[in-house]
Amino acid sequence: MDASRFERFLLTGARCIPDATVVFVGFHWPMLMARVARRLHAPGIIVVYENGIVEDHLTALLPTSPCDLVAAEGAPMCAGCFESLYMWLGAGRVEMTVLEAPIVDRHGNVNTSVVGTYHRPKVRLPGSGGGTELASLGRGLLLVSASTDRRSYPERVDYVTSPGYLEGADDRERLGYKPGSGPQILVNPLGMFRFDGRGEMYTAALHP
Amino acid sequence: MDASRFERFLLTGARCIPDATVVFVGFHWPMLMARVARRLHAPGIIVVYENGIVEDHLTALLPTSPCDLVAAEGAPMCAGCFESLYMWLGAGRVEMTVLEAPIVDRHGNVNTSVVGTYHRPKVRLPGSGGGTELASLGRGLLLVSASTDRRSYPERVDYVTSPGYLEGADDRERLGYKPGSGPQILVNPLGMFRFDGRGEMYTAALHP
Amino acid sequence: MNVREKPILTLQEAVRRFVPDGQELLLGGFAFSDPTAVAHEIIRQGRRGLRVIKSSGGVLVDQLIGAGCAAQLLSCHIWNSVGPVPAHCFRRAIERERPAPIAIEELSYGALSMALLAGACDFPFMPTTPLQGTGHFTERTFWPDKLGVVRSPFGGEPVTVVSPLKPELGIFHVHRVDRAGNAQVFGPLGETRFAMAACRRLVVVAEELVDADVIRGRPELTVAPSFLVDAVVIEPWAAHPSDSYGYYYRDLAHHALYGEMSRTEDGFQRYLEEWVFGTQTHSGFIRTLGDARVRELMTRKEPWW
Amino acid sequence: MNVREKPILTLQEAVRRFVPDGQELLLGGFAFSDPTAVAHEIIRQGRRGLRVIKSSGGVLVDQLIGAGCAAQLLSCHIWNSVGPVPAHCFRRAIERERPAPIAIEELSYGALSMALLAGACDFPFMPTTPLQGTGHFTERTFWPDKLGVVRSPFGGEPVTVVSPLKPELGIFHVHRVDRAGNAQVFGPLGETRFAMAACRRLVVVAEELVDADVIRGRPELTVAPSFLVDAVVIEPWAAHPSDSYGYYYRDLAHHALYGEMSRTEDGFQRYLEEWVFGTQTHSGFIRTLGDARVRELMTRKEPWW
Repeated sequence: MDASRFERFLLTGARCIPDATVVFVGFHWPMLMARVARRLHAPGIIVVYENGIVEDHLTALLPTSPCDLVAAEGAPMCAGCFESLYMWLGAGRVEMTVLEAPIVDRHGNVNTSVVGTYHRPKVRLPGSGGGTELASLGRGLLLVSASTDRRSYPERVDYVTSPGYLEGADDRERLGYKPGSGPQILVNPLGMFRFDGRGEMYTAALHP
Repeated sequence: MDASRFERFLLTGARCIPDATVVFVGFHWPMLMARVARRLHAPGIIVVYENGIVEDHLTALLPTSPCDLVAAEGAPMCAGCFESLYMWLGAGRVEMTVLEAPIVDRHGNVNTSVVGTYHRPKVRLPGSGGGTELASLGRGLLLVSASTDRRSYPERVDYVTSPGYLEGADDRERLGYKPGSGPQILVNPLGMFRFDGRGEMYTAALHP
Repeated sequence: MNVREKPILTLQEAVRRFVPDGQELLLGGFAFSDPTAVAHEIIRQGRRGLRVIKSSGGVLVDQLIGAGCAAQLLSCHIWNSVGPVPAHCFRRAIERERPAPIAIEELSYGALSMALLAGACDFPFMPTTPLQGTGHFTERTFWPDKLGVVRSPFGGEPVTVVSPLKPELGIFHVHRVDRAGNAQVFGPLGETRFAMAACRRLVVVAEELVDADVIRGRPELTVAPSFLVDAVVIEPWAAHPSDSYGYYYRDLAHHALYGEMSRTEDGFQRYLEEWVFGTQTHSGFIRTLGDARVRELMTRKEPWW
Repeated sequence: MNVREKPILTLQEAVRRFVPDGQELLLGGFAFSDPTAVAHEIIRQGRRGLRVIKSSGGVLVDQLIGAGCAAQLLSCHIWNSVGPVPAHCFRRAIERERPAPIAIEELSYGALSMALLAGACDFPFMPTTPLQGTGHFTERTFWPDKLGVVRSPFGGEPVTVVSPLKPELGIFHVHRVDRAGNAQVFGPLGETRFAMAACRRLVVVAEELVDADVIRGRPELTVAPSFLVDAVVIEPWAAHPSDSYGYYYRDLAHHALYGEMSRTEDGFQRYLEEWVFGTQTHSGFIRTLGDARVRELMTRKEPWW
């Protein structure tokens, strides 16, 4: 991928984060996007991480992951995952959620667990972490993928790690997922995608 | 009541607390008994209170209640009620529990709520606080009452605030109370009482 | 630093804006950090019909009831915190409907805490103490669905669960706060952390306003992050006569004084005249208490953090 | 002070006494405060058949798997913490059963945390993330009862609940501890508080042993009271290469080095020879790391609390 396309991807994701919102960001590109957003147009965002860190300012160093505790330096609050995942994310105190979706299907289901069969996969990936919670509970969910590889966008993921609309939009409510949760937008290096009433992804805008 | 009888009551209660145990004590006489025990024969007890205080030494002042925070001075831990009531008391980390029982029936049910009918009682009392949890979840439960008044020992309490064996020993297990919970001993100024297999109180020893 | 600052209100403004007649209101504290100054201001402003939630009622709830401000009470314990002295106004209201009847709903402390935890997390329920066979399980006044029983899918005995409780408004005493609303508490917490998170709107009444850097120096003490807090009041000694860990001791003499005066309706009115209406503001209350007494009650003679 | 002192063991003794072959073992930390030194000692002592529980597996679990110590793993995430580098040993074990097959059971981080909370409280279950429709709900290896669904007695949609998890043994990295075993942690906690309380036996591995008065000065930081702790190990830098808040930073270079060496089975063996067997003890490991690197990684050049 050429640098400018990647930069456009990062910037588009960052621009989806309005100033002064409470944002829950996952591992990898979401963290970087929140940092870019804070430096550009959204200095007042409050970023929360699954380990309980509340980050309300630009930290001196870029953390390599939410658990790289340079993210906690100067934090106004260090709590735990019960607060972050359930009291803040689950209870709707978080206004926006950003999750990486390296493999994602047309219903917005994200796979970060296995390619192939579960017990003897072709490729084993890291698993859920808090990603399942971000996708299950988070309001204003933005998915981001740096990939333009066709294999990153299968018709149906081999393993649902972080649920999108499962097999269709009705599934979430029926199974106890809350209204307002579920993916709203996917940003990748090609453009921006949204979800229709059946929970299926469509192209909303292509980068020029 | 004459002073020596009251002193005997306090001392008998205190002597029920072995050294080096973790003890959950409620409001009023139980706090005083734990303090007496610590000064006499049990300097190594660890006392926990419902608000999350862990007290492992003789505090400079006698606290007037568990929430009189002179109880917290020099505490090795200040946590919250989720820890104290459920992680320590409910999970059986507490070895002994001491609760005042100003009105108690033959099955060890304690009333600290109302005398008479609930909505228009003759006497309104403070209610449960954490007493219900001490009686419901606590292991090695010691009830203490400073009263020798017949009205303090009705056949059946008007309101079960802190459950003993309810209407008989089987009730507790059937309703989800854990094995090892339920009153073991009642101490009052007259003597010491235990509970038989049907959950009924009997006289185990009278003070001389 | 780019953080959103919160309105810093006087106690009068906070009560005027956030506590209209009929408001559902959880008052924080658990026989320590009881925001008594808030109750006094509610009484001064003559609020009626409040639906009060308070884990441990104490003197604060007794006064709201005696002054006729509360129509409804959800609690687990109402008593003068100091020893065997009853909460006289509470007793009069329940036993004799004086000055007015009050609807009461009760839970054990564990169950009330788990209801708040369920509310904080938006869980449909929380497991709690078994409670079947107790009066709190049977008696239901204005919250018929407070408790239920489910079978565990994993087997075993029946499981008592409590409904989520999400109070419309919470007002909590805290020790210190910054301009963004990050609020910190020292010492034991009772149910404070999740009770704050359960409230739909949240006002904190702090002993002191501190720089953000002071908060950042001890981030483990933050009990409510700025984004849960709607408004801030700075009101030293707001928890008197209950204790404020590391700031001041419980005022035993004042508890005894109040217990004695509130023994009769007339005596209670005299208490209100002298200590609530007559003092006009909480700083007036503290002036009436007197410098000598204030110095005696201070845990430390100067701030140490 | 009359408190019961806890045995203070060397890391070798602790592993010898508490971790026999086949032990069920929760290792604390969540990609920070990972007690990597414990994993190294387990590898040195050649343990087999361990049933490992770890919220975020990282380098620590990868090494236990690569060295053939673990037969079974319950986790929610296994990866080299630094960016896109995989946990190579974990992948080889799952994809190609090299060096040996391993049984894996997964939950989301929220569900694993709620399982530990249920275990800590002896609740029969905890509500959790809905999870139906996800692979963790469907795939069940050695914990068939990990998740279930109940109807709420208060109505609404089905509620997913998770079983209680009560690990037979927990070993946690903490920052400081006194002789009684009161253990304190600074900074974010993840699931630490209730994971410690869930374990039937608990060993804490602390950066430093401090006087009881130091603990008493900051009682809010205590994550496990003495009565939950069975033994204490004092082992500075026990969490390297993960970070230890306020003590040292994450060692990114070592993560990268390990990621590179563990790419092949031979490379992983060389890593073990050089960094685990060759160093003999954790202080040997730290000597191999070198003073210059240690000084770079220290958050502050001298203790500040």
